[in-house]
Amino acid sequence: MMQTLRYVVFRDLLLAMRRRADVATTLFFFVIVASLFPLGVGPDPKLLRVMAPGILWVGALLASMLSLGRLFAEDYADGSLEQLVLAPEPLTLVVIGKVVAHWLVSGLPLVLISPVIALQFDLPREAMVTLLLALLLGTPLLSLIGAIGAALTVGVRGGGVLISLLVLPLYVPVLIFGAGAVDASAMGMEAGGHLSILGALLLLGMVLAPWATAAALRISLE
Amino acid sequence: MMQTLRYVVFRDLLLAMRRRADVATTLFFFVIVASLFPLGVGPDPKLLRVMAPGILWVGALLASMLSLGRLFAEDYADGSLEQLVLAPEPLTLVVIGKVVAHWLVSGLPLVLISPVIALQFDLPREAMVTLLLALLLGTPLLSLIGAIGAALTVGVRGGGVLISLLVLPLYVPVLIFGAGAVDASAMGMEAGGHLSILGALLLLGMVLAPWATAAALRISLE
Amino acid sequence: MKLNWFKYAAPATFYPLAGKLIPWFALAAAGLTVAGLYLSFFVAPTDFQQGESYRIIFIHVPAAWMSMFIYIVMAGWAAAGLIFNTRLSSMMASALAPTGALFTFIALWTGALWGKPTWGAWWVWDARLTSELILLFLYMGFMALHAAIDDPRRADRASAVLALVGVVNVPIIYFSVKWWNTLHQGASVSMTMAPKMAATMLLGMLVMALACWMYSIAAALARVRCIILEREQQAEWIANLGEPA
Amino acid sequence: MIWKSLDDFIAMGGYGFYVWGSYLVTAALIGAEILMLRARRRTVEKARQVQKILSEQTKHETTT
Amino acid sequence: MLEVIDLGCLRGERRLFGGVSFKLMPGGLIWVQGSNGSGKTTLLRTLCGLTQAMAGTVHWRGEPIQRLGEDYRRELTYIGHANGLKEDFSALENLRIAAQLAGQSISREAGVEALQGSGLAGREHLPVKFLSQGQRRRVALARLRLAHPRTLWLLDEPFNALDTRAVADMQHIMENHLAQGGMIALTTHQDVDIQAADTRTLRLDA
Amino acid sequence: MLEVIDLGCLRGERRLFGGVSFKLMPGGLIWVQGSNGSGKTTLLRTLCGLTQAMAGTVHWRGEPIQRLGEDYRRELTYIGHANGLKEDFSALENLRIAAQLAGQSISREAGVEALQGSGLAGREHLPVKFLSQGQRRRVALARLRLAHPRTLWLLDEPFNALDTRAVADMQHIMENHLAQGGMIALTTHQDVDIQAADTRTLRLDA
Ligand code: HEM
Ligand SMILES: Nc1ncnc2c1ncn2[C@@H]1O[C@H](COP(=O)(O)OP(=O)(O)OP(=O)(O)O)[C@@H](O)[C@H]1O
Ligand SMILES: Nc1ncnc2c1ncn2[C@@H]1O[C@H](COP(=O)(O)OP(=O)(O)OP(=O)(O)O)[C@@H](O)[C@H]1O
Ligand SMILES: [Mg+2]
Ligand SMILES: [Mg+2]
Repeated sequence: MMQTLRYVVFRDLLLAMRRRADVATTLFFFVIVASLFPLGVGPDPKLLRVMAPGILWVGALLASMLSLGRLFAEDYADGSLEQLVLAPEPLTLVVIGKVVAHWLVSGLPLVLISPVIALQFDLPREAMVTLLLALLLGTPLLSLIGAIGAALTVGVRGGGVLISLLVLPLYVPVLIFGAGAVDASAMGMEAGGHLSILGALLLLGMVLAPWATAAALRISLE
Repeated sequence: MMQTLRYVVFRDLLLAMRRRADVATTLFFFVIVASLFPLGVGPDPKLLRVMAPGILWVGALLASMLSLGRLFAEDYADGSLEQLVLAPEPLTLVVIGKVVAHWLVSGLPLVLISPVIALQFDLPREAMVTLLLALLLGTPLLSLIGAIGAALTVGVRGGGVLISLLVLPLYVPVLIFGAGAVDASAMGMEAGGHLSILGALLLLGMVLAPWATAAALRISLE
Repeated sequence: MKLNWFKYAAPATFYPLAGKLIPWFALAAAGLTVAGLYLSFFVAPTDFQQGESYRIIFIHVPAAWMSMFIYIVMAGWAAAGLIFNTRLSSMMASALAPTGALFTFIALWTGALWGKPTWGAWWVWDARLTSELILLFLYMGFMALHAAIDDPRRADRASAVLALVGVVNVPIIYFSVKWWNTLHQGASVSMTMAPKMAATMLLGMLVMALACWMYSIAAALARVRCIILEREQQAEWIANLGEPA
Repeated sequence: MIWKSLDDFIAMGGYGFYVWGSYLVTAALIGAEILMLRARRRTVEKARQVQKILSEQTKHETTT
Repeated sequence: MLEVIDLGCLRGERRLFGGVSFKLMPGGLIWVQGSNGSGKTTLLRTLCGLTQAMAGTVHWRGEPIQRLGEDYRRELTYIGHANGLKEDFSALENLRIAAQLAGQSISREAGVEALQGSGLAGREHLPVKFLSQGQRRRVALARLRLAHPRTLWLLDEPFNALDTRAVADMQHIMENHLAQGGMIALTTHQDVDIQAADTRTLRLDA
Repeated sequence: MLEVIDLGCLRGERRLFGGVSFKLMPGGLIWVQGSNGSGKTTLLRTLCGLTQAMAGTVHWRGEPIQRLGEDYRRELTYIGHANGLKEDFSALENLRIAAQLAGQSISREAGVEALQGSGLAGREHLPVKFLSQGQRRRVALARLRLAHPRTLWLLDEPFNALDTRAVADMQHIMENHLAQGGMIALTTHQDVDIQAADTRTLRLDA
């Protein structure tokens, strides 16, 4: 069982390594989106500092969402999703493996680069730590939620855009508590409450999402 | 010649109609990005008014970029891009047709809905008119520039994310002049200068982009 | 089968030539760096406004210059490769990109380190800074696209199109960012230096810039030699090259 | 001489962190580039060597 | 052992097939025939549980396959119209990963051997995206050459895009499998003559 | 009229084929043969100008095809491995749009007729995503049934996934085309016997 999980994670990571550009690109996308906002809003540092948590979280949301296409759509198109479903292991396990790989490729790098971007926006040090923690709790949640959307839109042509419609509303709580935590911390307040809600959501997601994703996949493949 | 152009536009529009969800989704994405911000940043109306032009334009940029995948990637995957390239007409023409269709599906709706969102952010009336004009000039430019990126990444696996890396930096001038126009107008200044630069850029884009896109497509199909 | 061997001829003759040139450029780079560093740290006087922090200028400005020059040169090679279908030109373009990106990063890094003591912030959204950042994105896009396409010939031509589109855009981006920045109330600080730059400072900067030039040429030549070897493994002349040194 | 002592030189009038941070990172990056070029060169040479041996082998096989 | 009882399937408002019943015993081959669109692919997908049947049931060793779940999947290899290959992986990686996920982990050497047997010698390490249509099909089919094959093979147009030599090779492999007590359900429009203890044909559009 | 002179092609570091020369006159059929991966698809793509040759040239009516550009493409129909169908369009829409883009606009009735001739009666309005593999191939091939067909047909494995009746039908169509002075370059692994005034075969892996 654990072995299948390992194989799935390994497979998806290897795939990501083959297109090494991909990992870097998700990261760059995040950086670019974060840089676009100041270009749109203007260079006033005070204003930017206020907007920073929102910008960073929206960037993380979008980066995570953009890479959802890779989760099942390609496997569906080339027929390997069928083979995954036919693997002699519970589908939930396969799903967990894929979500873990997705997070490692498109979530973790964001967490790691976020301090640099926080510097660009001149966030105070405590806010930076909170940001790191919040992203660490929030990005896996994004991958989990995203997987449900990705599974539902498998095989639906033009699913790439449809996915955003399904997934973004579900992302909203993550955004609110994530940005809220950083915001609070930037204003010198306690961010623990927000963070523990994020943690609770993550637990909930870990229990429910793989199961929902597996069900969605079965339906999509019919 | 004109006929081929018409057929290409018709084809892509029909395709979009078949997945009516798609058009709605680009729109929705725009609306959601614009609404996420107040959630991430907090409800201070003054702050929101200052941020509004930037947010709206970044939203438009991202929405336009997200739908670039549809431009050539699917046609490549199912083999119809080959058939388009083999059509007995200049490829530039086909490209123009596809860009027009892309704009009609993913640019025009944004222009039309933007006043509603501007209302949400409490923009003054003149700024709203400027926003409409700026988007009317800017969104075709986004489609034109985006087409180059889409053509370059055709057939490149993981192209969905790569495209953003290629295209977003090139979008910067559109963003700056677009948001600048609205900003100026919101502060009661003349926005004509920005708008005429946008117009000039659009002309430049109309001349150069289809040609570059056609060249890129040929290279990608090799 | 008759192949168009003349297309391959250029790399074949260029390869040994580059090999001979590299040591000279490397030597020049090393010498000029020593001279430049001496000028920067031991000859140039302390700036009365910024104190010693201004000494970052001797690396910052040359790096910033290089980042822009290299992009233009790279696009030129790429264009030549696209138009004349010469393999060597495209190889030169892809050999220049990493060095260009490196200097862009150095300009950003040193600028950030300079900004902290002078402006009190690592980063401000100033026109120059922002356009330099976007230049880095353009380099990254070029390299990512090149890496993402497996067939080297196709990769060359696709990234050449991108480089050309970028070259049209770089001035537009530069001016748009500049205008964007001045229309707003503006950042609280601007990049004005001490009134008159001392002659020694200017000299130091120029020598360092020259050193960067030499280094870039040497690095690009060394890289292009690797690329030639990688891509033309099959060609007969490579087999006849003899033992590697 | 501008500098009174080595310590003074390293301190850079209180800006040591920034000045040396710039120069050392630059040096490190350029050094890294040089090393990466070396490594790339070495792998290419090795591949060439293998290729050569292989082609000589096949030549041998076809002649015998 | 595989028993299909009164299977029926609707698609859209169209009845594709109905009342399909057969039994497949060890060593048995069933050749599903029918013109294009008659429902062969749909039938095979139903047999492996990817598609739900509208009527009837599929039993494996006497139990409905839904109830068996993984235990059924552990005894089955399905190769569909799509090859299920990752374009960025080499042929060898594709084969090994497919085998691992199917619970049939194999060594590198075993993988190379299976690929060479499929006529892909020298291309084991080439990314699949560079392979020709027929070579891809061969990579997908190389799974059938592994040691300890699964009992039940469901093959949807396995000979598609293969050249004549490869077809003959595959035919041989199938015969071997059947001789060792395996079972095969097959669709193909090509005329092949596979020797089996118990061959039957099922025409869907009769 | 189609003259191929000393065509050669490299892929990666591998020489696929070289020194390929032949002439195709009106009424002529060339059957490109070769095992999987021998370069048949690559050759056909080179013939229609999608891939650049490494060596040699392709002439049409005495001029290199690069120079002719659109004038060459106006006389050619290429059907590749991929069907080039949009899954969301119905068979009829796909056929009509493909024809329009190829400059062969047809009426609705003509489209329906071509589809019915291909054995898709009753499925003209079904989105292609619901069609079976063979039915999709039939939709793609229905372009060859239109009135005023293009002179030169380049067909890459046209019989793939088709059932025997459909193969026979296609064969008939090709014979008609050749009898009327058309030209065909064809690859297929199946044994077919097309009657033509001037049939030749080209083996790539000889
Ligand atoms: C991350 C931050 C920075 C970046 C990306 C950056 C970028 C650049 C670029 C691109 C240039 C060349 C412009 C040209 O030649 O027209 C330049 C030149 C220069 N920079 Fe920076 N810079 C940064 C920070 C700073 C700081 C903090 C200072 C000083 C307080 C500074 C002082 C200068 C000076 C004096 C020049 C030379 C100007 C000239 O030659 O006209 N820079 N910088
Ligand atoms: N929604 C639908 N409405 C009507 N018919 C449908 C629908 N979905 C599928 N079909 C029909 O179901 C059939 C599916 O057939 P299937 O793919 O199983 O055929 P097949 O026997 O494998 O054919 P081939 O030999 O071409 O592979 C097709 O005839 C198709 O037209
Ligand atoms: N980058 C590459 N490196 C090495 N070999 C390559 C590369 N790209 C393609 N090839 C080889 O080129 C050939 C392409 O063959 P092509 O698709 O033309 O074959 P085909 O004759 O149509 O085969 P099939 O009958 O299977 O359709 C394959 O043998 C493939 O392995
Ligand atoms: Mg089928
Ligand atoms: Mg082929």
